[in-house]
Amino acid sequence: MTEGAGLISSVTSPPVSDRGDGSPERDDDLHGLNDAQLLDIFKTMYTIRRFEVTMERAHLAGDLYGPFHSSMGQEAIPAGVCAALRTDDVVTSTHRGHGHAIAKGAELGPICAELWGRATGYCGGKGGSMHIVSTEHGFIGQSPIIGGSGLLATGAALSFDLTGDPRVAVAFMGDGAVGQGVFHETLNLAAIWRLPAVFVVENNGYAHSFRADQMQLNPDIASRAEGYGMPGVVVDGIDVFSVYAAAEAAVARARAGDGPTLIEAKCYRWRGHNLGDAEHLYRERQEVEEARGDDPLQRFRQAVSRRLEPAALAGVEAAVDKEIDDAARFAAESPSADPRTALEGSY
Amino acid sequence: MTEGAGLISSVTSPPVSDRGDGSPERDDDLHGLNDAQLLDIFKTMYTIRRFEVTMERAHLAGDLYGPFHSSMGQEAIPAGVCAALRTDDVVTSTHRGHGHAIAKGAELGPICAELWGRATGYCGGKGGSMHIVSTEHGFIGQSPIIGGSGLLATGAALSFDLTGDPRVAVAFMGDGAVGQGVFHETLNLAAIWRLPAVFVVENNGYAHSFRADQMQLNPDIASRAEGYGMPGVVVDGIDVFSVYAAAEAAVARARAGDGPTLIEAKCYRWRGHNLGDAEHLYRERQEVEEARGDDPLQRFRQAVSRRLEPAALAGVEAAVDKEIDDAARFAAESPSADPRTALEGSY
Amino acid sequence: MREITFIEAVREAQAEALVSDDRVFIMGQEIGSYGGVFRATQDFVRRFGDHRVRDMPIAEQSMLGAGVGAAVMGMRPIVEVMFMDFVACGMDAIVNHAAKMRYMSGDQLRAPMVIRTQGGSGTHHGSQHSQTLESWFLHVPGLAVVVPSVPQDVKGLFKTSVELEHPVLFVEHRALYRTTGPVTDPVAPIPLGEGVVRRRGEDVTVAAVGKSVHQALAAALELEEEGVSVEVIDLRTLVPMDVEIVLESLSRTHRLVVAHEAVERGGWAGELVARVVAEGFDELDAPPLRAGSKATPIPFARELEAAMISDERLIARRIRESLDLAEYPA
Amino acid sequence: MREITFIEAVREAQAEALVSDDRVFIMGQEIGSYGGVFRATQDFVRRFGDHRVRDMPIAEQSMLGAGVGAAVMGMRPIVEVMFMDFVACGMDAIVNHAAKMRYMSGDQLRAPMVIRTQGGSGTHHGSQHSQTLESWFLHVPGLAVVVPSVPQDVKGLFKTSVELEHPVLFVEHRALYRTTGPVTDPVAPIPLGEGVVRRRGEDVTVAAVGKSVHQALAAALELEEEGVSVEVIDLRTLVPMDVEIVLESLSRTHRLVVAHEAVERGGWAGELVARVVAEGFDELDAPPLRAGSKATPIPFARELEAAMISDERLIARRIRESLDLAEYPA
Ligand SMILES: Cc1ncc(C[n+]2csc(CCOP(=O)(O)OP(=O)(O)O)c2C)c(N)n1
Ligand SMILES: Cc1ncc(C[n+]2csc(CCOP(=O)(O)OP(=O)(O)O)c2C)c(N)n1
Ligand SMILES: [Mg+2]
Ligand SMILES: [Mg+2]
Repeated sequence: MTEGAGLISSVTSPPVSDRGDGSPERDDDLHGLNDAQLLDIFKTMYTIRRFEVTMERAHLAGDLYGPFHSSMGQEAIPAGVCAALRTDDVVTSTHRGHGHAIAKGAELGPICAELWGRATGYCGGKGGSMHIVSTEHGFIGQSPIIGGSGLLATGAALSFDLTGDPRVAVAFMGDGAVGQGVFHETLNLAAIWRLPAVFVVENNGYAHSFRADQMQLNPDIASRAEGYGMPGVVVDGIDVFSVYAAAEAAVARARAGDGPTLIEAKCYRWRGHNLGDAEHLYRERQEVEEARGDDPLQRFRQAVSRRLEPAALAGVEAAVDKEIDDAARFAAESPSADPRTALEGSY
Repeated sequence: MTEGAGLISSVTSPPVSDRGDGSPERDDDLHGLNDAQLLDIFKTMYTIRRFEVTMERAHLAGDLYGPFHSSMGQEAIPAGVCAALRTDDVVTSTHRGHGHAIAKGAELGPICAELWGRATGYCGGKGGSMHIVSTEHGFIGQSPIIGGSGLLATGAALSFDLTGDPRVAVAFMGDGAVGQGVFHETLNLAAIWRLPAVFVVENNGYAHSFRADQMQLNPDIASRAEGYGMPGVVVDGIDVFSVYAAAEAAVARARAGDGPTLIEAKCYRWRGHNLGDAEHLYRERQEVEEARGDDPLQRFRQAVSRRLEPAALAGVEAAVDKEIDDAARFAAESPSADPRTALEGSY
Repeated sequence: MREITFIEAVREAQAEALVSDDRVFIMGQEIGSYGGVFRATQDFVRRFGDHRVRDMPIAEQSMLGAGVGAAVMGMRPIVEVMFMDFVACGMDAIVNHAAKMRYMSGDQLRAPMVIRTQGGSGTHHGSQHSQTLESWFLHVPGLAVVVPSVPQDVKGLFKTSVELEHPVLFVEHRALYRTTGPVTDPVAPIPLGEGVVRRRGEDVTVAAVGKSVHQALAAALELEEEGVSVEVIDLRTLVPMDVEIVLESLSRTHRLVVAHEAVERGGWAGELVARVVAEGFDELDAPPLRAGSKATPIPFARELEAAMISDERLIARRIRESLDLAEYPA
Repeated sequence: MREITFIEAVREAQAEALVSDDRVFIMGQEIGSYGGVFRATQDFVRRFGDHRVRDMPIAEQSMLGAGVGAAVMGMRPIVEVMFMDFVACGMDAIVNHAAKMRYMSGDQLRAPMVIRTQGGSGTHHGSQHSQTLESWFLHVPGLAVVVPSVPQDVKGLFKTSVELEHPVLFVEHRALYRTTGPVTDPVAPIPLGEGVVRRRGEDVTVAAVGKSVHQALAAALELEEEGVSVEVIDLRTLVPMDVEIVLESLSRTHRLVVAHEAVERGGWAGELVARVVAEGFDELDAPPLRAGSKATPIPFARELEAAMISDERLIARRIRESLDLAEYPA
């Protein structure tokens, strides 16, 4: 926890690459997480991974349609952040939101069914992959309009502030959001109103083909925080424990009424921007291979190797594999979206 | 010049209030300006002051209509900045733009006539007080949409960059603009593209009734610059020499291809937000009186007292008085806007 | 009955909402100590606290977007966009977020919020501060559009708006702020989508909202002297739009003029005409005509504005054209 | 003649503008090394350099606003808004700045720029990535609105657009990108405001733009088998709008259907209907009807989209209604 707090309080936390061989090794108590919690985190990360792999295949097989944005390689961020949240805290997300929905606890069946455009999907097929919502789990909306997730989370945080509700709102955003004016407006508003919000920028190095380092002159997005008068922190987004620690401190700060935090989680987008992306136009295969060498799931395994039996993890994997197969089957076997609902819910 | 450069290169230049009794006293060579230049600067400041006073009276007398935003008390900023510009450099402005138009060299007659809504006005009466344009003088537009002036100047700077034209674009903005998302977008774009732009925020303490210190947690707007990777500087906006020095350095930097600068000029809005503003609702008379004790014109007089004869200044005053009377008469005697033009120029 | 000004009605409507519903709060610029640039929130900070009456930086997109976020969590935000022209600065929050939330979430999220704004010509604020833009929002499914013309309706429509389970764009014309009208105490909620006949007439029907209703009434008076009897319908809301009341009127007058200050090209009058023609073609003895502003930005100078803006003279002219007393177009 | 795809036409049009006019440059997201998400700028960085083909951060308002600023200084920006839905993020720059510059400056400033964007349904991008929003811009004086339907027109209209002394909104439907059509070499500029008859017919006129033109042609084929002869007019531009060509056609067919994928409520079909009715009332044997989409956001699932979107089935249905072969509304 102390390390987390340390990270949070400083914008100038050392860049990921300078930190030697990762924080977990330096933190034998694994941030105070007990075995059940560790398994939960692993389950989340593994579920996201399997989900993306499975849906991608389904898409390639023609079972799914519409755009598809995989969050493979970024699993540690939603897993770490959401481990620091309560069910009634809320999360908003982007076009790349499957991982966030899963980490916040949304159920796989209705998520899958939504991707499949089925009546049993969370939104009855009206939303699709980029608009999953599960209010029940505090997953209150994706906005594929870049910058939109910050708007929604700021508003949710405002509602908590107005009602004195000790809940926290987290916005997941991509590095691309930092170019948008609303990013600035939103962070500034949250800062001056001391809203219980946490802004998590998943800096995966690219906004589609646009490199994060082309977008601004500063190397760290978290450095923006200072301008708004809020703490900004850079974390290694491959390391779920660093993410968790930073999130825990930020969430505690928000819940205590001390205002928002900007967390920049450095990571890498393993897949193309979307399925079918012509990646070769802007990055080398080599670069992707190298980045994939640093796998958040592997890092986790290493970190917990002295605490958890391989069998425990294998048990989680087997359970998740089945859950995802079930969910995909549920979706595939569900009735199509009902055309009679098409004209309902508007005005 | 050294002081100017010093200011420019540091975001952490001391706040105005810590600077003792003003920089001019510390700078006997008056920033290298010769007598003719000093008189020019004085003329600009005095013209703006007289213009605002005269128009305000005309408005109260019912000769003018529409909203009216006086820049009284802020004269040193346009005067200092524009003294550092060439005629073919360009300036964009806000709702509070008379001073900027005058400082950039636009002629008083057509400015007045535009305020009067006459056919002889710069825009033939289509623009009014908030939309004066004189392309001939590089005064390329006011935008009373807060944040708009930054957009236009950034675009103008982009055009210089594209054509390799060694000109500079300056955006005057109010402190209120800093809340807007476009402020952020604009500065970031200008920074990453190293555009020849200078952003001058006149921090007059208020966005209408909203105090500048409510708008953000940081005391200095210039501190935002660091986030964009450009120099930011705070200057005493009452002191035309500090403004000039900062502007000169920023303009030189821009012209040399080294990119934009953010200048925050601290000042005070002497008048209500607009004519008829219910100022008492948000500020004490006392506060205004105190601020008015620190008059940019008086400061100038003091600073030049060892260099210029009072008679020289009086001569400028007399000439300006006449010019403004002439301009007002020109406006009043000009034909009304021509209704036949009302449907021209759109699409 | 009590006579109050239009702006007093706006103020009372908002205050009553704040009093009766904890979920209601307000965001906007100058709404705090200043009480609103048009006095719509005068004294509100003292009465309701700066927590619920939130003065804020100039940042329309996030103001409206935060409204959406708060609304989906159960609040009832009132967001004041100071001039209607500035909705352009917050269009994404309104169109892509507020209006679509309920539908695209399969009704899991709702964004009930009132976006109050004012616009219109006549005060010489120039091209960027005088527009009448409500027509855009007919084309944005998911949003109600309300344009009251009298104090009683301000209060009655606001009550309904603040309780609607959808976002509402509530549009005021600033030239009406000082006009007065009688109000009942209390004012009953007025359902959205119910127009009202403001004046009975036999020869021509004029349909309008907001300030144009008053201009239509003035034109009707003028034409009365020429022996023409004009029926004036105040639609009151544009979404939903009470086409039935217009069709009913046409079954008696058989002639229609639709009046709005908004630019005629692409304005909502086209929608009404298209619906009336589709649903009541056989009732029409003459082509329905529109009295909207010419397709230019709003100029500053009086003489120029008069040459392009829709006003009672233009409405009167269109009425005459509709009766073949003058030649269209002009 | 050469056959090329629609997207090739867009690419050639832009490349030719870059070649022939130094003032032209392009801004947008993914337009650089990626060559545009729909390949509209493929290979452009190599050919024209990243100075003139400027990939940029996601920041629509400042992208469009910087376009305005550059245009007033004499450049000819082409700004690509990746999805039409995102114009909502840059509305202020378009509406309050680009469109008004020339007028409100008394013609001292001009903002000639082409704002290219694409939209429409059919790819299941969901509510925030599928809208058809050109209708808003009819209501924005100062702006031309161009919606081509075939490669030849893309090139001819683009040429005129890039030289117009006003800003132009150039709208593409992404479902057309892979369609092909013949092009002349070179393509002559096509004046804005000139529609074209795509198919001669005697019984009903259908007016449309963009993808809906193709759907109208498909509907016409279907109805031909039922013995109905449909004339199809491609307006090509919405501002200016060629009402004359429609009136001329009506003088022969006396029946009109206006088709667009945009939501019917508040869409541009209302404008055309209102003008046709005002100017050609006596020609009409039946009420002009509109075939636009239902007033909902665009849902993700195929079955839902099919239930609300305007398509050739709806157009065919409206044609039948217009001929009294079916009952309106449905
Ligand atoms: C306002 C807006 N502009 C442009 C786009 C197109 N777009 C979709 S995703 C994307 C890149 C986003 O990058 P980032 O925010 O880093 O998220 P990532 O895809 O890397 O998760 C862009 C430009 C959009 N969705 N919204
Ligand atoms: C986008 C937008 N929102 C709100 C307004 C209303 N408004 C006009 S001036 C003003 C205050 C501007 O303050 P500042 O930028 O500090 O300039 P100053 O008036 O102090 O010169 C406001 C809120 C506006 N013109 N534009
Ligand atoms: Mg990214
Ligand atoms: Mg100010």
